Amino acid sequence: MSALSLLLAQADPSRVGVGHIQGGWEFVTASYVLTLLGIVLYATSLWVRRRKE
Amino acid sequence: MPNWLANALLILPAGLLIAICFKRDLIEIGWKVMAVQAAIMLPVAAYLGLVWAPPEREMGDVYRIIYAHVPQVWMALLGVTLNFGCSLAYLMKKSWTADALAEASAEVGLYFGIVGVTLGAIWGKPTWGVYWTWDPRLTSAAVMLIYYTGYLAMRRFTENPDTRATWSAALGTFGIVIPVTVYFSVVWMKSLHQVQSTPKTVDPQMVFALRWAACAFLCLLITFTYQRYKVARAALAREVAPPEALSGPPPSSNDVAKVAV
Amino acid sequence: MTLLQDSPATRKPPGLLAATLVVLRKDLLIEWRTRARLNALVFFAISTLLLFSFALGANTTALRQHAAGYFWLAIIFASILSLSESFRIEGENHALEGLKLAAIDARAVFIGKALGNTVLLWGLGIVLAPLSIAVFDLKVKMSLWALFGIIGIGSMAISAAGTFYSAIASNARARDVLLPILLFPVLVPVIISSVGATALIFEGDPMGQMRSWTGMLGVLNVIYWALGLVLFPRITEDI
Amino acid sequence: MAEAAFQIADVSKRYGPRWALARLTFSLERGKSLLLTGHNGSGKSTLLKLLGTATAPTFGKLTLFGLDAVSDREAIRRRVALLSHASYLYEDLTAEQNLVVLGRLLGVADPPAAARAVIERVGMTKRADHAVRTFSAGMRKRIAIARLLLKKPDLALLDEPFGELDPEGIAVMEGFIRELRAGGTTVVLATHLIEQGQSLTDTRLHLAEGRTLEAA
Repeated sequence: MSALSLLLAQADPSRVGVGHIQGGWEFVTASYVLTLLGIVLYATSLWVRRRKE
Repeated sequence: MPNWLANALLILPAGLLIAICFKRDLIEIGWKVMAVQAAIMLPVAAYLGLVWAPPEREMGDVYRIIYAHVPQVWMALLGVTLNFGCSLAYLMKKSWTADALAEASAEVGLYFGIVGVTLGAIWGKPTWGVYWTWDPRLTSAAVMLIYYTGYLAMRRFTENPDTRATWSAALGTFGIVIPVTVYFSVVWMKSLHQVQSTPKTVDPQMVFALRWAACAFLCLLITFTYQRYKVARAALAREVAPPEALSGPPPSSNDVAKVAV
Repeated sequence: MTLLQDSPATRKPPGLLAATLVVLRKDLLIEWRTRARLNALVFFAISTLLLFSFALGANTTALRQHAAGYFWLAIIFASILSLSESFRIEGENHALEGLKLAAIDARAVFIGKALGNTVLLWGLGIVLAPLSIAVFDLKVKMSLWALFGIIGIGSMAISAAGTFYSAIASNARARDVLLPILLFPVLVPVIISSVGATALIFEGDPMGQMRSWTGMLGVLNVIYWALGLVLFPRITEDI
Repeated sequence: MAEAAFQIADVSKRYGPRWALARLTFSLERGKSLLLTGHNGSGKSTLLKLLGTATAPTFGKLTLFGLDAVSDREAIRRRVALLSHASYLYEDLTAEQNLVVLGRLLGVADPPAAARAVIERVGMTKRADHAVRTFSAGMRKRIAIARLLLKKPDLALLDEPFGELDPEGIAVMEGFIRELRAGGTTVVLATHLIEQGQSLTDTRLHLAEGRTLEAA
């Protein structure tokens, strides 16, 4: 199954043919926030461990 | 935006790495330079990815996840490859530097891998309708995380530093099978994961934003790995006191720990 | 009393191959003397195989379709038991150190033990194969010998990697969790290719894909045996 | 000067963060025998394991019969036998099978015959065909001695050989040690039974906290 046919199956019926996924900003936001959170948390954990040594 | 600019961004980290090979002392300044470069480049990378790059034809704005997802997965693979290199180096010549760097690169690689795989799952929801598509690349990347969790667990569970170093070097060397599996899993199992597109077929703005993000995360990887290396090194220094510390006047009960054999 | 005309000076220590055979023979002898354990292993694999039907519901079509996968999963789960057992006996009374001090080549220990595990898994597969064919209602489109061959080379790959990881895991704390966590990830390509090849045996091979799966298994065997051979002496140095 | 059976030059051994042996220097002539004394954890067993090449020194140089303990390990292992706390026996094999495996690895001419001969020497013929799992601690010790006899080493390292033995067993063990010595084997004996040990050896090395306190 190709990626395209799956995409079409998932898309809103009225948009079939346009092939666009509209919106989805919440997923983008979630990704970037998660990345930021990861960096902050990991940096903090490294800083704490460096302090302990 | 010309691509030479994106390539030029790599000159600083690459140059620093080469310089450090010749002059070890540079590393203390070097990591700070990397930290600053990461701190400057990451917000810009977010701007480039979220605003500056145009929406994609098929996936609209959702595709912007790749500017966070792809570079972090690359960094995970880079960390694991670095771990392989250090493991091999340790097997050739016993060195605590190689051992500590192997530990650091495994953990940092694991960190980027966890974030990268999670973002991959988030990416799956709007594009394929489910978080987990059982896409071979996603799944094999997740399996890779399990392996390196096991690697770090083994290190935690082994008290003797010499044994721990040898075993983890062996695990790290054998572990090269796994990133190779991640890479080829798509070929072995017909998959819906995007086959890597070459820069030529994609909008140059997208290529530039991705390269910028990759460079930013590379600087972050170097910073994190070096800091983690310092932690590992300090722990080793505590465990592996040189025998000179034992020389001198008659033994007292606290200068040599009692040993059960 | 003197021991024949034997003295250390006149002894001829065995070469790599002979030493390998000593280890293999010893391992098989131990397996034979503890047949009860061996039986338990077979029944463990059989029960794994049967439990898939409960996990999936009694859906005959689905079970038949994925039979090759269930078959290999049963073997791989059982391999965890046999592999950790294989180094548990070496850990008792530090027997592995005893072998080492008898001036054995560590590579002989690796090849011997990995071959011993291969024989065990292969035997298990051969017992399990007809059973799977019966309970999953499979048709063997290609020959049964081809199936046994695939089980053989699949077992070799599992045993090579497994012997290496078991040597480490059995000497670390938390050994029972460590072995599967480390071993399963490297076995992913073995699972893909063995299941691929086995499925072709059951469903026929109109596209001629068999060669690529067996080729992949062959390459994996070369990689795992080579890595094990090089790394095993290092990891057993300090046990 | 007679050839040295072993030379320990500034050897330290670390187990994890603990130093089991710290900067030890000592050597022993061939044919002599050494009594190793010290409290539990003083490094006796570690020293014996190092001499037996069961483990390698962390720092320092160790030579046995003029061979380096790290690079010439294989050659040394053929000439040295270690009677350790661990019996090195496979629990699921019989006493005879255990010895046959060892005999094959050593390249003994007729492994089964040699195995039976040494089993007879240690008085275990009746139990030769029983699995080691069924043996008592004293019987395991006897089979462990049989392993040592089968090897016929130039250097015998005995770690607490009298432990787990009844008075009769101790007397038998003493006999074996005297016999080994008479046959020209260098013996290193670590034991808590100092008087017994002294009657069997020429020199004494007392270890405390991984260091020499006195060598007499």
